[in-house]
Amino acid sequence: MLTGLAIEGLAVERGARRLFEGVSLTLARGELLTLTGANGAGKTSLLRAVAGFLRPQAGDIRFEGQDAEDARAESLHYLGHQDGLKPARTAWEELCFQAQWCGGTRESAKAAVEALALQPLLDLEIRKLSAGQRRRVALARLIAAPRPLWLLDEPMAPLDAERRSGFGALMAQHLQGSGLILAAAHDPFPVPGRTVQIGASA
Amino acid sequence: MLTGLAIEGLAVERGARRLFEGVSLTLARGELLTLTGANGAGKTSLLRAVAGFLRPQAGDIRFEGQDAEDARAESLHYLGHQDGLKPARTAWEELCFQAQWCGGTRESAKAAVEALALQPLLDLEIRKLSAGQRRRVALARLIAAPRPLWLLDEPMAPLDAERRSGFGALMAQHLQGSGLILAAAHDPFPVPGRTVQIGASA
Amino acid sequence: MKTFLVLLRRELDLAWGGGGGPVLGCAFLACVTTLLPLAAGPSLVRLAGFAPGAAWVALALASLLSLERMFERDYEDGALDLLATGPLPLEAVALAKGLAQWSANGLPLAAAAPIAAIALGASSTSALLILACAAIGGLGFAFTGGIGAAVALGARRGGVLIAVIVLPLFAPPVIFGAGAVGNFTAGLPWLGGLGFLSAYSLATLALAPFAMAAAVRNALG
Amino acid sequence: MKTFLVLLRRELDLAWGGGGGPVLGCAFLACVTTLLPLAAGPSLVRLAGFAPGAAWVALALASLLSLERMFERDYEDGALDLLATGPLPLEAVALAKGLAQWSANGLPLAAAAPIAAIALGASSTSALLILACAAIGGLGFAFTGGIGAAVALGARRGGVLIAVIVLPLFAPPVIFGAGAVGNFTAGLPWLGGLGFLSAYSLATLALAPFAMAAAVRNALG
Amino acid sequence: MIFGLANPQRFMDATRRAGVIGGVLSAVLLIAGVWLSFTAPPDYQQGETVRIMFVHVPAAWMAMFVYACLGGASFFSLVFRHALADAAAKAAAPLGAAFNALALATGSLWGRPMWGAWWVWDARLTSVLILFFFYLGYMALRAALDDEQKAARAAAILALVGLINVPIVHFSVTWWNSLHQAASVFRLGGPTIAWSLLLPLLVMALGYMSLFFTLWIVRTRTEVMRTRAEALMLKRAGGA
Ligand code: HEM
Ligand SMILES: Nc1ncnc2c1ncn2[C@@H]1O[C@H](COP(=O)(O)OP(=O)(O)OP(=O)(O)O)[C@@H](O)[C@H]1O
Ligand SMILES: Nc1ncnc2c1ncn2[C@@H]1O[C@H](COP(=O)(O)OP(=O)(O)OP(=O)(O)O)[C@@H](O)[C@H]1O
Ligand SMILES: [Mg+2]
Ligand SMILES: [Mg+2]
Repeated sequence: MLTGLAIEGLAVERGARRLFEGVSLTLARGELLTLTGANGAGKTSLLRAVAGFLRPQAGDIRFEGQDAEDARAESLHYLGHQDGLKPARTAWEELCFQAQWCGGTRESAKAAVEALALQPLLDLEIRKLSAGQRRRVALARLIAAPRPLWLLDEPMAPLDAERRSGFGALMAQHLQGSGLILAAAHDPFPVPGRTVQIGASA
Repeated sequence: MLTGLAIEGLAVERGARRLFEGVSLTLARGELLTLTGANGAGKTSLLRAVAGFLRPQAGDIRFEGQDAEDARAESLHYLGHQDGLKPARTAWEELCFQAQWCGGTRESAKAAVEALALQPLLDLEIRKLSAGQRRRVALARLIAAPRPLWLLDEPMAPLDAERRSGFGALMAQHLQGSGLILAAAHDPFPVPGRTVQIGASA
Repeated sequence: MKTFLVLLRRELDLAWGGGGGPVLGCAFLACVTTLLPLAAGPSLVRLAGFAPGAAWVALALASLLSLERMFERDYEDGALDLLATGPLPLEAVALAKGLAQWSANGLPLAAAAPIAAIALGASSTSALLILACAAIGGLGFAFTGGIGAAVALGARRGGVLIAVIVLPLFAPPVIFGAGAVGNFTAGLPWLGGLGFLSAYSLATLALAPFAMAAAVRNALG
Repeated sequence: MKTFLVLLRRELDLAWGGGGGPVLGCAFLACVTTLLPLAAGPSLVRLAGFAPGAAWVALALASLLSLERMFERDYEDGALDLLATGPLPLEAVALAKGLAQWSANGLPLAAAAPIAAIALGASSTSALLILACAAIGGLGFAFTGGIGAAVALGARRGGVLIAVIVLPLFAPPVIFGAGAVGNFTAGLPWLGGLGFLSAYSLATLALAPFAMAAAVRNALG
Repeated sequence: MIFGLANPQRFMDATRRAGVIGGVLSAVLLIAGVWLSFTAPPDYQQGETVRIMFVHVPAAWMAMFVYACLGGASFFSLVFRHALADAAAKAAAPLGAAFNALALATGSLWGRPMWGAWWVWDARLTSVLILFFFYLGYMALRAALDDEQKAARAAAILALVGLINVPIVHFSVTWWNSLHQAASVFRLGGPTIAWSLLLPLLVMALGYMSLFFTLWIVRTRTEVMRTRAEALMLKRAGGA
């Protein structure tokens, strides 16, 4: 069981350019940490390093309570700028696959449909959804397959005001169930949490 | 020369569902009109109807000073949720093509590079850009090929605070040059303008 | 015109970047020349007769497989929106895409086919005819295929649909072209087949852009 | 295991959705059986020997052309991120993708090839061997090709590069398989070739997923 | 010893003189080899053309040997993420491609009088051509990926995969009854070739080998220095 995340002295390079260095932060159960910073500062890169896609140039990423490999295979959700939904498949097919792939079941997928009010969208192909609807389908896997650590990259950008507070409520609920959230965003979340600035103070 | 846009009693259907009806609005030179509304309300659909991609079920879209076909071929920029940039081509190749395709030149593309501070990104392939950088490359064609009417669909979502105000300034400048902007957004723009709510008051 | 060239350059870049181009021709050449002797026995006389046929099969299949790329990506990533608001009508866009498709798939295969045929012992006069047939036929494949690709846009089972629509359209050039080459090797009159093939390809070149543009407009809605 | 099946179903759905699948086989069948008699003259004996060669050419080209789809899309639309954070290692993902690719490209052609051969007058025993060779060889093509597709992820001229990388990898199955069929038709011992072909395909099936997974991990960074 | 040299600095120190010493050694061996080749008696079957063998056969051996070296270096670079191994792999590829091209060219020159054709699609010849394509693919891949580290790893994977072709090249003659000569030197039960031909062949082979190692070390050194210089430049650019 994953109980915490500790990053120490992290440095990441992309294309021979050092994006940031000496980034240290900790995240405990029930905590939300928001990453802010200018475009290109390296928020996405940091999230990808935590998810294990990117090998940092220096520093340490420690998962507490579980070794890194298991944590990455079982205990975290990474939801990036791009959602990986396939335009030609229906929302339900995609949600169902994502849920089952991440360790959920068709039932938990249905629960997620309830939680995000996706009922009317299920039979539509992804390419027919509006931007906000599509994002909601992508977010549904966070609920459909419960995993403690959420790595979210600007999850709320295409959502309308009502859905933002709705997803805020889901985030709060996840935190209460002692989940952990590390999220990049340009606008603050409707949930209390700490903020870390990445890159030169912009 | 396009001098205005008038929409009357517009109704749009998608997949046998009527999204909205009786939408009327006018847009004159130097005006910004922001479309707001819930996810799935039909903001994108309205913009696409104006751009001529979608045939409305009822109502009228009139361009003033130019007939509709010419206006759509020469006088408007449509920038949707998806930017149409090709991941494997470099930012400069794409910008250059878009500029020339929309009636600009390599020189005007260079001017756009200046205006949006794209210099350091030009040689990078699109797939290597951060979300905000990529959006800036997409926005550059508005500057690179001057056209009076901008149809923008949430143009600022992935931009950081500084770039938002930067692009706000470009919008203001376009309006001063008697341009017209019709834009969908969930957050208000840093530029004065009217707002129209699409769909049931949410 | 300048705008059309700009567009054409982009389309060529994209089409050649994605799996087409000279390498396809070389691959084809390598496959045919290594495979056929191994499969059909090394007797050069027999091989010479087969090479053109194999070239046709490969050309048709290669055209079929790369069709999906023609509009699908631009449709899904929003690039078609941009192309639809340009100064040139969608018909011109369709024309550019068809030409790019041809140059990335048809031409390399057409260039490779006679070389393969000669390497397998065909006479160099028949090689010229093969080149002509493959180049002209490839044009027909690209444009008829484009219709299928455009019509299938946004359909749930795009690939299958493409094939159902496209296969019958592929039949005439296949038959005309193969007939011409076959007659030539058999010493029969072959100009008629080549003439029909050219007529077919030119007709599709002239008409297909309109069909494609209509289908794309429909899909954009 | 259940998770693997879920994944496999998705991959099959995606692979069959886009241009592959039964249509490829039908197209091939139609082309070969209508074309060859026209191109090579009506002597059935000669034609029979030719079908397997044509099937190999078509199989190799079809495999080559559809490779780009294997990882590229998932890489560009972020789906690989999801696949990389699942309970199964990327090796299993690569395996599923390879199998899906095989079923959408290799199998239909393998099924069509012997039918075409019989239609052209081959004996039904040789048709069986052709089926076996094409099916097994297709597996080798899918997995060796997958390595090329994975290694070239994120490269500037992806498609062309894939072809350059993959061609040499395709050569052994081509040589083994065509040799087996050729020897069979010539009345020579052919089991050896089939054995090598099977060994090669099984070896790639066992090893290629590791290479693909390593390459994908490298590209995700 | 190899592991001792794995440290780039130690490698650079140890190989400072390698270029000169290796160059002299290779020159001596190659000159001796060429002299022996031309004084060897002509073959009773092949006549004077047999002399092509002294260029062709060692080149063909080297084409395979260098690929094995490339595979080995790639393995170390992939598993231990070792920068020096990667530099070595990068340096080896063009050398192997050159030997391979030489083997193809001389074989083809030899084929004309012996078989009456420049080229036949037989298993040995085809598999050597394929090996050549592997070298080309390897270099193309390195050139196409602009992120050095990613390029290194991707290319290393490819090189390891390509290793499978080396045994195929060597055994192709026995597996398919090929036009080409069967192994007569490296075979179980000892060589079956006359001493008067074997001696020049072996001297030439040693010369090729020494030439390869010399060039390999020199190229690896250059590669290490290039990465150092680039790192320095990046540092300067970052500081400015
Ligand atoms: C382009 C054409 C040719 C290619 C690519 C080629 C390739 C090779 C290769 C790869 C080897 C090394 C085999 C091993 O040690 O495993 C070799 C060895 C040899 N080749 Fe060729 N060869 C070609 C043409 C010829 C011709 C025309 C002859 C003369 C008839 C010839 C005679 C030999 C001999 C005598 C050996 C030494 C065999 C041994 O001792 O193992 N080759 N060749
Ligand atoms: N593969 C790559 N090669 C070279 N540079 C890259 C690559 N990927 C990302 N970069 C660069 O790394 C920098 C950081 O990108 P990243 O996506 O982490 O930024 P970000 O903070 O998420 O920005 P945004 O707010 O725009 O999403 C950018 O300047 C980008 O151009
Ligand atoms: N091709 C289609 N077929 C069926 N329904 C469609 C199609 N395209 C869009 N829709 C539906 O039309 C509705 C309006 O979509 P639109 O994209 O216009 O919304 P929007 O206001 O832009 O929302 P958002 O704020 O999420 O971007 C959505 O409910 C969507 O599901
Ligand atoms: Mg980002
Ligand atoms: Mg919208």
